[in-house]
Parts: sequence; structure tokens; C-alpha cells
Amino acid sequence: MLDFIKRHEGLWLFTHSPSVMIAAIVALAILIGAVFAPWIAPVDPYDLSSFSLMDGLLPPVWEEFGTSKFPLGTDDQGRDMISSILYGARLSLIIGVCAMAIASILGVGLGLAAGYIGGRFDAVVMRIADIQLALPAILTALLIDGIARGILPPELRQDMRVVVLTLAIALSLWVNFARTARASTFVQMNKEYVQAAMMQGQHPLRIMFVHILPNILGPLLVIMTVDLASAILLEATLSFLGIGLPADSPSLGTLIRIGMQFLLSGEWWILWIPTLFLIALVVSINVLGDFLRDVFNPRLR
Amino acid sequence: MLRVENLTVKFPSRFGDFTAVQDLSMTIKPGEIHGLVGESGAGKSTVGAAIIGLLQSPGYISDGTMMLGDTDLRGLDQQEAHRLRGKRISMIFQDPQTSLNPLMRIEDQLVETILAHEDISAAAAKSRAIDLLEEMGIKDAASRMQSYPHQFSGGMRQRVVIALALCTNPELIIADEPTTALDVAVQSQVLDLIRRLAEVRKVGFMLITHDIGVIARIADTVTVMRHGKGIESGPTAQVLGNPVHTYTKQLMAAVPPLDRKIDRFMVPEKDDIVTPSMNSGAQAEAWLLSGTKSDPIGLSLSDIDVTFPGVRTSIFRKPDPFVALSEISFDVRPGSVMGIVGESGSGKSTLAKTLTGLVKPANGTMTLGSADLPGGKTRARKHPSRQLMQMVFQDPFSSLNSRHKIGDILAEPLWLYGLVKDQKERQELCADMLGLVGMPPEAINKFPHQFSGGQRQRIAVARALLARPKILICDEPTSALDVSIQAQLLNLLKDLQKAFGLTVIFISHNLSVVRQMSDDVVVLRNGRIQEKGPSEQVYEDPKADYTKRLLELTPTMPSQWMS
Amino acid sequence: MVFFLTKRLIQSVFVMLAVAFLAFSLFRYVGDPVSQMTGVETSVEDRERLREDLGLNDPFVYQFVRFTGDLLKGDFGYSYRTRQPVAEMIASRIPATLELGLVALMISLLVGIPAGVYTALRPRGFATQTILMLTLVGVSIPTFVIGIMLIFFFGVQLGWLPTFGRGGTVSVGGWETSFLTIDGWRSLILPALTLGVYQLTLTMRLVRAEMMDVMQSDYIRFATARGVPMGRMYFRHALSNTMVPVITIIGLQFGGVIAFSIVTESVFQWPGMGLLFLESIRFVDIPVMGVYLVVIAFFFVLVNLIVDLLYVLIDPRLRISDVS
Amino acid sequence: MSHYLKKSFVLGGALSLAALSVQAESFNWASKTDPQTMDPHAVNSTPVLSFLNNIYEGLVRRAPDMSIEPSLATSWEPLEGENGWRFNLREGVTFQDGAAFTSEDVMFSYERASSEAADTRSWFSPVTDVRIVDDYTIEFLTNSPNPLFPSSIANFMILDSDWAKSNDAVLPAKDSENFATLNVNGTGPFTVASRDPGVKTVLVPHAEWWDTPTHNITEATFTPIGNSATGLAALLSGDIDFIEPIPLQDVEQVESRDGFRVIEGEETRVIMFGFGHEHDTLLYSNDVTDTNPFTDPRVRLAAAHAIDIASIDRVLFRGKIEAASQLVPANISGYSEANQDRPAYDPERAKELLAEAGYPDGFSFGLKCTNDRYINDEALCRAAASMFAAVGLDAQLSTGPVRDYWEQLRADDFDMYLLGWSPGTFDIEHPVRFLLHTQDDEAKLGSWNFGNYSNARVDELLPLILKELDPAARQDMIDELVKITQDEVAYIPLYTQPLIWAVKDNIDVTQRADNFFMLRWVTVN
Repeated sequence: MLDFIKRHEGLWLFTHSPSVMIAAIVALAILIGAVFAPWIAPVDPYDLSSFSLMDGLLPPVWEEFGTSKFPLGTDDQGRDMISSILYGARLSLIIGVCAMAIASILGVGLGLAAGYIGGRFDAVVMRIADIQLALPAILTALLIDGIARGILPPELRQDMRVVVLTLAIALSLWVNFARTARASTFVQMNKEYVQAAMMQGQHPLRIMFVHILPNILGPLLVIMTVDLASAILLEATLSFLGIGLPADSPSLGTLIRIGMQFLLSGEWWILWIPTLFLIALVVSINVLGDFLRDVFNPRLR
Repeated sequence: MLRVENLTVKFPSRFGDFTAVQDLSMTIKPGEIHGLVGESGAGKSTVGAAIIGLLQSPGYISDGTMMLGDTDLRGLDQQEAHRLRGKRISMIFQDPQTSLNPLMRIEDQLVETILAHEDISAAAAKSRAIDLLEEMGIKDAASRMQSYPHQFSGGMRQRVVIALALCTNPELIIADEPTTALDVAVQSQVLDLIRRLAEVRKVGFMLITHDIGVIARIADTVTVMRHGKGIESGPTAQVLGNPVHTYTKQLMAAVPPLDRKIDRFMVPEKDDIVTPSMNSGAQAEAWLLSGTKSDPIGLSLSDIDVTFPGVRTSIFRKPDPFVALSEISFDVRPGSVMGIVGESGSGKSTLAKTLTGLVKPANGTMTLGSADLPGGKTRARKHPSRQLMQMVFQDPFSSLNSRHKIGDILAEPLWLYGLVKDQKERQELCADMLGLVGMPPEAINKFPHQFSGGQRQRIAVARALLARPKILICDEPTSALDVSIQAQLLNLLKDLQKAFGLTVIFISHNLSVVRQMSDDVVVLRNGRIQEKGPSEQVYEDPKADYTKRLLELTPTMPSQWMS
Repeated sequence: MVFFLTKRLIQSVFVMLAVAFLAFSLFRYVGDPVSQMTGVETSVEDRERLREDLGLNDPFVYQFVRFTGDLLKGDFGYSYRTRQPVAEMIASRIPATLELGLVALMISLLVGIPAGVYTALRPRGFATQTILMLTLVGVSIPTFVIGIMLIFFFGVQLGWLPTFGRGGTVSVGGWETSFLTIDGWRSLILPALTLGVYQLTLTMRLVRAEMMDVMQSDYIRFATARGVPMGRMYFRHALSNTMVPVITIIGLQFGGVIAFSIVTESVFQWPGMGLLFLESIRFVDIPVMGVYLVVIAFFFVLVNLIVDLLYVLIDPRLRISDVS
Repeated sequence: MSHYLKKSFVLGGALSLAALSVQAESFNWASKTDPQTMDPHAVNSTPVLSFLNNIYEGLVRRAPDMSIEPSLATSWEPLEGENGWRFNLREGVTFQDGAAFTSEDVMFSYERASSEAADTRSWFSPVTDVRIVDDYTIEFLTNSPNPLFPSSIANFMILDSDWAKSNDAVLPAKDSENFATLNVNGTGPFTVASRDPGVKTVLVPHAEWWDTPTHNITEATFTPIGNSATGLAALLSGDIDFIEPIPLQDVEQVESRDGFRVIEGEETRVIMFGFGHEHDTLLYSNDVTDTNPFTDPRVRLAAAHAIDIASIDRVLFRGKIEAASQLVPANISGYSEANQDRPAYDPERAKELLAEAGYPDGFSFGLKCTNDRYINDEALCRAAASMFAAVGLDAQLSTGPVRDYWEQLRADDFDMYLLGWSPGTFDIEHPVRFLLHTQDDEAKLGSWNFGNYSNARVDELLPLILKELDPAARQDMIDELVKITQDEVAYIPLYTQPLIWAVKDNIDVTQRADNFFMLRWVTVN
């Protein structure tokens, strides 16, 4: 085992940096909590009949009036904070991961193709990327949100909120992937294994995805982690501006937006528990991203 | 002047301490050029770095003494060491392209170095800088000094680098592969310059190089290193001409001579090459032979021009095209080896790319056997030539996809050209082919990074053979390899060529290597053919001035040193 | 070089046009301006009449052509909500946003670059690890949380700094500036800090990465071998070589500064374009939204052109192309 | 007492006291939104009318208790022999630019405010003609007896005709701005010293105001602060003296701090749920798709019984709301005291009613709500949805900003929706006209009756109520009408929205139920 760890540089570095290990444990714990929320959470915060306004605004158990029924207290609707947070993290992660996945597929696909084909195609892709960059993420989200509302039939609008939000975040993140993939592809194009494959007459798609892609995954993986963190933060920010998710299916961002109302009112837990949870999640992901960057770019160590 | 005794340098790692240099001792007198020669990984650069105090973290000197005159180099603190650098010891790096700060004028870089060590006025420093540049052979130095590094050519840049190293009159200059990145002609000039500086200024040089020819040409004394240890040391003529140690002998034997063609290189038995056992490779050999029953085919080029679009500088004017190859015509006889030789920028790699269809010629025709060979994108992906012509690339570290297993890399041509349909059969054939090129068959389950450069080049050869080609294009296949490995690979290529009647196009900048390999030779310069003909004729009796000069300037060893 | 800049200019125009189109598409779907413009007692036919007057019933393509045409003529239209000329409204808000962005950028550069250099040169020091960890936490807290925490700590609890708005401004040739009064500066501190934290982290990390890269380069090793003084080496040799990528990213991040200025401006009631934009969304003030988008794209394009020019200034290889 | 002031006392003594008294007369206040225009006829919305009431005046004005009192008219009486009212105007009133006020200005303002370009047009729909009798007498003729007319034009503000004409602002700005969008010239107690739209507006007293000032303000600065946390911080840090509204949950925090006071009151706005009465099917149901259960009054009543107003009050509104039984609160004229009971919170009864109506297991439906229009609107809907769920009514909640809310309601895109209504005329006839009368575009009736609740008797009663001059007879008709709508559960009235203002202790303000903030009632101590 020890020998195995020694031989794999990433593993070895991992076991030798406590902050990374802590981050990994925190991220994993949150991930497990989020994935298994329906089984772990005491109540289902989406089921309106499972909580009652009568239980509203109860503080965490260690405060006066706190009850062990709601260890972290309840919000203004009487919803158990633990359940809300677990489900919220679940939704935030789903949105973050999906947005990141869409952005990476779109961005890597376009970037790879632009780098491989070059010429006019490359120029067009890069101009589209420029346009995307000229529209800040928040504006993109508003745009998508607005268009979706215009196009979708009313009965779908509510259900599509998550999809729309995910798409909006994905659109504002893809450029990063495209630029990185394109730059890395340029580097790989000069590598002789690519020339060998081209010379042999392999299919361009095979060269792009079977040969080049595995070789540029390193930097992309770093961007994936960093962008997952920004996707989660972006979702929170959009929710703060009121273009995020509705309050009855709250993500962490929506929980914070709701909690904002209780900033001064004494019910600190409604704001600060989800906020701390979000920060812990994002910090962990960022620490892991930093770590991956170090592994893939040993010069920076 | 410089006295090094029992120098030991260690690099701690998670696998324990790695000893890069062990018990090395040497002395360099003023005006002496001391060559430090060895193959990659011998620790020769580490010695230089240790002396000037620039060991890469986390390396450290664990033992030994280093005295520069009366100064104990190990006893200096950081401040003192930094003041000594440039003042008394300086260094020249391999690549003049990257050694100069691209954002600063030459003048600023020179003046700042002089002012850092001497208490003189800026004007005085400037005039010294001008003198120095002129001494280095840069004309009109006062105005040229205002330029930025990118405005100088490679050779000129290395002169500037030397001027920078010299501008504070150091006692010792450590030159780490100073001419490796340069062409023969420039290399010769730079070597002359170093020689002159040693003689006139009495500067001691430590010349670190892998090129024994360079050592033979200018070094007074030499130390041969291997695995961090000094193998043999003494005056150059004695060590190289009459080596005592087996390793030195083997090294000398592996150096390809320029003045004659030898049949096979004497190669040392090395642990990382499997001697083909009786059966290993037989199946692959049979498979290959079954496919090449028909006669070998030839290749001919007639009036090939290749141009690239130039850099556009205006929206209104089309940029002038850059001519990479011009009026290239030659015939490669079926089953023969055609050598193509030229310096960097001569267009030899473009030629390889044109042949393989990566670059489209503007004019001219190519013929493969009796069929027309379309160029560039007009060559269909399924064109038969894609299988018939295979290539071995220069850089063994990038020519194999590092994310694929050796087995997958090797099986790709079998699958792609539909040569072997069965997956299991493919794997067996690949394993056997590895045996044929002198690799253990188990290698199919490993990744490229688990192999050395020489081994990877063998894998690359195996990959080429697995397409069952008739023509093998080798683009600088050995230029990234050490001489002993180069010798092995050249032997292998010779054997395979004979066994399977391959037509080989062998491209290299190294005249000696080309001579050993080829039946015919083409000399390229700036995209044009300078001379072509049978090898022996071109080497023995060159017609073109260019060929003559090349042959003259290539550093070689006196033939009497070579056994 | 001239060609390079001309090419960039043409591309920029293309980007602007595309943004104008997107801006216009946005118009159609954000909400119903007429409902926002009228009171409860306005009758249905009055609403319909207003809709007709605003041209909202015209075909999409016609509306787009009209919008782009008006933009090109320099006619930015009138706000649905306040009936003021949009150009005037946005112009009056530009100084606030630009000054905020500028100070945030200055914070990010003045703190980020030295911190990046420091952490690159002492990669293993305790201070470095602390700085890295702190900045990591800094980027992990949503901007609006940072802003509101700052307000409550420095504004309410300590009472040191104003909690909202720009404070005292002075008009210099029509440009309302906060830079000339103490009050203006006091008001700037918190929002600029909020906006700058994220950029600061990016700048620092980028400078650090580039610096560590450059410190490994041959010319730095050669400069060390020549005994060039350390300070000169770090700043004259190493730092200047890190500037090209740093400037690129700063140019790209400008979009980020503007985007997050929306959040910051909303938290601090900072009377800039972002706040105007948020208000116009709330009231479906389509002309304002559209022009805002175009103006943002214009700034983005402008900053990137400036970045291109800076490249040329910094890197002689782009300036002089003769190789002898 | 803010930190700033406290510090002054400790450190400065008499000097700062002197400084304080000067400073005290400048007054800073904040609210959520900026009045979008300074034109009194261009936009009919509370932020605009409230703000402009400090600058412009009407013929009549409202006292702190909402009653009508003389303003630019000293007295008024019904015309004899025809329908309409005569107003006797005040003499010696000057506009802020010094021009004298006469009946010409009233005539001009009427024409302006009732023009097609004006958003205030509907106020004058009963008016058939206006006659100038002399410089200080003017008559408004109406199409039928209209006892409410004087009080319905309390916000009809008078402009100087010469000023408007000479500045090219004869009509309110519609597509582009005009002079009156940014500039003012009223007869009121304050005038605009400077205005930066959306940023700040500075008002100074009008020295020649006809009435005796009761305020002591020398300069008043208004700043819109959209973010409530920022607004509250601005108050607590002493940057502003007054803000409205503040979030309910922060009331305790503000009150517990030294130097601040919260003023609570009832607004006139009643929050209610409406139904899609004329929809054939539910739009957002997973189970009932072929019919609309809400057409059955029993189902509507069940929904009403499911709501626990007491809990909503306690948790969401911290005990600051008044439950509502009808579409207006008790302080509005015409309030039906005979019908002041609302359906009790009774989940069992609700389930029974649902079972009777044929939905023993309940059904699912869509509930539309705003999230930025009313106080705690989103939280209210979430709580309501949870309460509906408890009786088997599975509400699919959809919340969104108000900017596209009305459009959705107009497009009949709802099963049940949230609505708040403030009676513009401070009489119950207003919600009846807009919310209860059958939709009738011609007569401009029922225009906000999105679900098209329709009852012939209600439609019949409305014109009678409008015309009736005898208060008792009128009230009888109103009681009958309210009874009908309660029995049929036309809407579920929930509560009256509270008004929460926060001020520094040294400021006296007067809160009026229409949430208008009058600077003339402010004193800085």
C-alpha cells in the first residue's frame, strides 16, 4: 500500500498535505449527504405537508428554546434546517455538476475542434467566445431566463427553472473550457503522435477524442473543479438577485437569499448555517482544484 | 584554479536520496578547457550547477570540497555566493534563444551585469560592453546593442550570451552544452571563440557536452562521467585516444565515424535491451515477410515546391509566401536507403511531411512505385500509400501517445488497415513484434513513460513495421538519443532494412550518421538540393561547396583514436 | 502591428453587433413593459394603445432593424419608465461604475501583484500558506455576503464608513467624481473592497503562477549565474515577463468586474450602471437594458483593444519585427 | 440615538449641540423605489403620488386619519339641478415660481390629467364637463350623482398652466421626456432643489406656501435603497433618519437599539387569494384535468378554512397583521361591519367540504405568487401551500417577480393567485369596481377581476352604491354585496398588510394608512 502510494505522485502528495485531506473529507461528506439526502434528511423539505408553520423560527438545539427535534433549528416556514441544507446542497451540486458538465462538453468539443481544424472555423469559434465573454455571467443568465420564459409553455416554466438556470450557468462557463482545450490542442498538434495518427489516415474524430483528448485532460480537470466552485457560487448570486430558484425548492443559494432577511433579526441560524455550509463546500472544492493544479503542473509546487 | 574533490550531490525524494554526483574530483587551470562528457543522466550538468551554486531545489551537496583559488565555494553564504557569481564564475547555457531576457535590450543586460559587480560609471560599463561585443565578433556593436534579443540570429545570440558571461572577467566559465542548439558552421565559430578566449584571456572553461567530437576538437583535458561517477580523467588525447576503462572504450566505439562507412556498430551489452531469443520475433518476422513477398517499391519526386503563407501585415496586400522547398527532385531506388541531410531550416522535415501527406506541395509530382502519390489533403484517408509508407519520428517522448498502452499503440495500424481482425491475434503479434525489435513482449501492458528514450524509439519502429510497410521514413530518429543507444538503434534499422527489403528514407542533420546508413544521399540547404548522388561518392568527393564546408566543419575525432 | 490592430478592430465591431442582437432578443422576453408603465386603473384599451405606440406589436425583425439603426444613428431611445433619454441616464451612471471598477482593479493590482510575487518567491513560507488559504476562502464567499458583512461591521457596528451611496461627489467637466472629496473616498472603500476581493485573488494567483514559471526560465537562471542583483532580477527581469499573461487576464476579467459590480452596486446602493440595470429589469425598462448591454460590450471591446496595445508596449517582439 | 450623535454629545458639549440644531433640520429619508417621474399626471403609482404630494397639491387633501380636508379648494358642494360638484378655490395661493393660482390652472390640469397621454385618466371617467365660473370657482359635471367624487380626486394635482405651456409640457410625457419629467412647479410645501433620478432628490421648503408649516425641515434628501439590509444598515449607522418599509423581522432589532423607533400601522392594502372562476379546467393539476374544482363554492370555502391566519401572523408577520374578512380593512368607508367574520381555521371542516364536493383526497393545482410585490409575499405563499397540503390541496407553487406577473394573470395563466388591493378611493366601491364586477371592457369594469368572478346581483348593486347619497341605504346595499361575495368565497381575503416605518428617536412623523409619507408632518427635534 505504502509502496503503491509512493509510486503515484498524486496519491503521495495527497497523503502529505493535511489541508487537502481535510478538504477531500469535507467535500466527500457533503457529497454523500447530498446524494443520500432523501434517506438521511429527517424530513422532505419539498413535501409541504411534512412541516408546519407552527414550528417556525426554532433555534438550534444548543440555544434557548431549541429542541432536539430540529438540531439546527427551523426556518420561517418551520422547515428543518438540516433537511433544507442537505436538499439544498443536493440541488446546488446537481446544478453545479450539470452546468459544469454541459460547459465542459460544449467548451471542450468546440475548443478541441477549433484547435484541430484551425483556420476559419477556429476564428468563428473564438469570436463566439468573445461575444460570450462580453456578456457577463449574470447577464447571460438573465438572457436565458428571459428567453426561456418567452418560449416555454407556462405549465413547463416552473419545472424548467432548474434546467434554465443550469443552462445559463453552463453558457457562462464554457468559454473557459474552450480556450483551454484549444490552447492545449495546439500544443498537442505539434506532438508527433498526432502527426503519426494523421499520417496513418485515422479519422479526425478519432484523433481528436481518442488521441488528443486524454492528453489534455489534466488542465481541463483543474478547470472543471474551479468551475464547479464558480457554478455553485454563481447559482447563489443569481438566487440573491432573484433570478435563481424558487423558495419552495431551495438550493443553497436560495436558502442564503431567504436567510438574508434574518440577518439582523436574531434568527442568525437561518442565514449563517447555509452560508457556512456553502463556504465549506466551495472552499473544499477550491482546495482540491488547487491540489490538482499542483499535481498537473509540478513546477508550481 | 578550480579544485573539486570528492564532490557528492544528492537529491532527496520520496524514494530516498538520489545520488546525482558521487565522489567526483577534478581540477581546472586558468586558460584550460576541461571537457565533461557523458550520456544523459550522467550528472555532468549537476556538477556545473553545484560549482556555481545553482543546484535545483531540493538538491544539496552532501560531501566534498570545491575551491576556486583560495575561496571555499561550499563555505559561502547566499549573499557571498551571489556576489561571486558573475564576478568570478559565470555560466553559458545551451539555448541562446531562451537565455536572454526577451523584454530587455542587449545593452541593458550587459550594463546591469557589469554594474552589479564593479563600481564604475554607466558610461564606462557601456563602453566596456561595446568593446566586448566587438571582441565577440559582433560588428557595429554600439548600435546593435540597442536591439532586443529577438533581433539577433542564433549564432549572434550565443555570442551575446558569451559576452554577458565574460563581461565581468570571471576566472571560470561553465559552458553547459553551449553549441548543441547550433548548426555546424555556427558551432564551429563558437568553439573557435571559446578556444581563443581561453588562450588569450586565460579563462578556465568547464565544457559540459555529450558530443565527443566537440571535446576532441577543443578540450585540453576531459573527464568522462557515467551514473554520477568520474570514470576516467586526463588529457584529451590520452583519455579518448587510449582509453583504459571499458565504458570509455564502448563509448568511443559507438561514435559513428564521418570518414568511412562501417557495417555494424560495436555495442555494449546493456541491461535494458533484450537479446532476441530463438523464438521471439519469429512469428512477427514471418508475418512481415508474408506481406512483403512482392518486390520492394521505390519513390520518386519531381520538381516539388512547397510554400507556406507568410505573416499577414496588411488587410490590403496578400502576404508573400514563404518558400520551404523548391524544385526538389530525386529517386529512391526500391530497397535502398536514401539519406537526406541538412541543417536546421533546410526543409528536411517539410520534405518528410510532404511525403507523408501532412503538407501539400504547391507544384510537382510524387510517384510511389508506379502510382501517382497525391499530396496533402488530396490524399484520401484510405489511400493505400498510408499503409505502405510509415514513419519513425524524431522525439520518442512525443511520438507515442502517453495516455495509451503500448499494446494499443502497436495494435492501431493492424486494426486501422484491417490487417488482423482478431483482437487476441493482434495482441500476440504485437508482443512478438516487440521481441523482433529487442523489447520484452510484456511491454504491451505498460505505458510509454515507463520506458527510456531508446526503448520508445524501438516501440515506434515496431509500430511502423506493424503496418507492414514497404517504405520507412525515419526523421532524425536518433537525434534525441545518446550515442550508445543511437548505435543500437542504427544497427536495428540496418538489420530490419536488410531482412524485409524495406525502402528507407533516412533524414538527419548528422552527417556521420547518414553516412553509416545510406546508399544514396541528398544534401539540402534552404529548401534546395545542393548535391545528390551515391553516398560514398558524395562523402569522398563532394562537388558542392556547401557539402565540402559541412564535411570540413563537423567536429570529428582524429581517426587514429578510433579503434 | 497596424494590421494586427485593424484586425482586432474589425472583430470588435462584429462582437458589438452580435451583442446588440442579443440585447435586442432580450427585449422580447423579460416581461411586459406596459404592465409596469401603467397604474391599476389604466384600461385595457389604453394599455393596448401604449403597446402600439411603443412599437411592441411590430414584427420582430422590424423591431430589431429599427433598434440597431437607431443605435448606429446614436439614438439610444427613451426609457419606458422615466421617459428620460437612455443615453443620458446611462452616461450619468458611467462615472460611478467606472470609478468603482477602477478602484477595485487598483486594489486587486496593488495588493495582488506584490502578494503574488511574494508567494511565488517564498512558496513554502508560513505567510504564503496563510495568504493562499485566506484568498481561497475569499473567493469562496459569495460577493453579496462579503458586502453585507462589511456594511454591518464597518458601517453599523463600528460606524467608521458610510453604508451606502457615493457620498460627496464633485463634478469635473460633467464627470461626477468621488475622487476629490474625503467623503467620496470613504464611501468608495467598502464597495471597492467587496468588488476587489475576487479580482485580487485571481490576480495574485496568476502572478504567482506566472512568476514561478518565469523564475524557472533560462534567462532568469542565466541572470542568476551572472550575479544580477536579486531585487532587479525579481522585478525588472521576472515580473515584467509575467505581465503579458497577467494583462490578458485582467482584460478578460473586466467582464467579471462589471458583472459583479451589479451585485456590489445593489448591495451598496451604488448609483452606477449596474444598479440602473437591475432597476430596469425590475420595471422591464427594455431600452435601458438593451443599451446597457451594448455599453458593457463596448467597454469589454475597448479594454481588450487597450490590452492589445499594452502587449505591443510591453513586448518588443510585437513592436519590432525585423530579424537580422 | 445614533453613534454619531451620541459621540457628539460626549465630545463636543455645547458646540456640538449648536451644530446639531442646525444639522437636525436637514432630513434624510429612504424608500425602496425612486419616483420614476416628477410629472403628477404621467404615472398613477404610490411612490410617485406619495412623493409628489409634498410638492403639488390637489383641490382637497387627506388628513392623517385619511379624511378629506380643504386644500386648494376651501369648500365644495354638490351642484343643484344637475350632477356634479362646485369647488370654491383658495385665493392668494402662489406656485413655487411665484405665479398666482387660479381656476385656469385647475382647468388646464384637468385637461392634462384626463388626456390620452395621462395615466390618471380613469379618475375623470365620470366627468362629463368642467366649467370655470370665475377665477376662484370651478364646477365639475358628472354623468350621475357622484358623492365620492371630491375624495376620489385627492391626488389630482394642480400644475401652473403658464409654466407648463411655456416649457412645452402641456401633456404628460409618454414616449420621451419633457420638462415636467424632471422639473416641478407646484403650490405645495416643498420644491425640488436638485434631482438625480434613481440616486437622490433634494427638496427644500416653499417659502410662500399658503398654509402654516408644522415641520421644521430646511432640506430633505430622498434616496431610494432597494436592498432592505442596506437600507436598515443605513438607518442604524445614522446615514439616514427615516426609512420605510423595514422588514418585519427586523422590527425588534430596531426597537431594541437606542435612538430608534418603529412606527407600525395598518395599510389599506388587503392581501387575498383569487380563483380562476371561469376556467373550465385546472392548468397545473396532476390529477384533475377535466374540470375546475374551484368553480364549486364548497371547494373555495375549504381552501379558506385551511388557512391558519393566526400562525401566519405569529411566525411570518411577528404579530403585526390584522386578519381580513373582506376586500377592504375596517378603516375604509363602506366597510361592512355586519360581515366582519372570516372563515375560521378549521382543517377538519375543510376536508369535509372537499369530500362533499367530491374530492375526499383533495387534488393538485397551481398557485401563482409574486416574490417582490408585497411584504413577505413569497413566504406567505409557501406557508399557505403547506397549509393547503395539510387538507389535501396540493398547491404547485410558482413564484416570480411582479414584472411579468400581471401579464400572466391577464393571460389567465393560473388556477389560484395572490393579489393585494389598496382601494384608491378609500371606499369599498373601488375593489368592487375592479375585482368583483364582471369583466366589462366597454364600461371599464372588473378590469382586475382576473378570474372573472361574476354575480348578477353584484353587478346590479355597484351602480346603485355609486349613486346613493344616503349613507345608511348605501351601507345596506354594501352589506348585501359583501355577504354575497363572502358566501360565494369570491376571494379569500387574508389580512391587511402592515405598515412598518423606522425613524430615529429625534424625529416625529405621521403615518397615514395609504402609506404616503408627508414631509409637512415631520419634525426634527
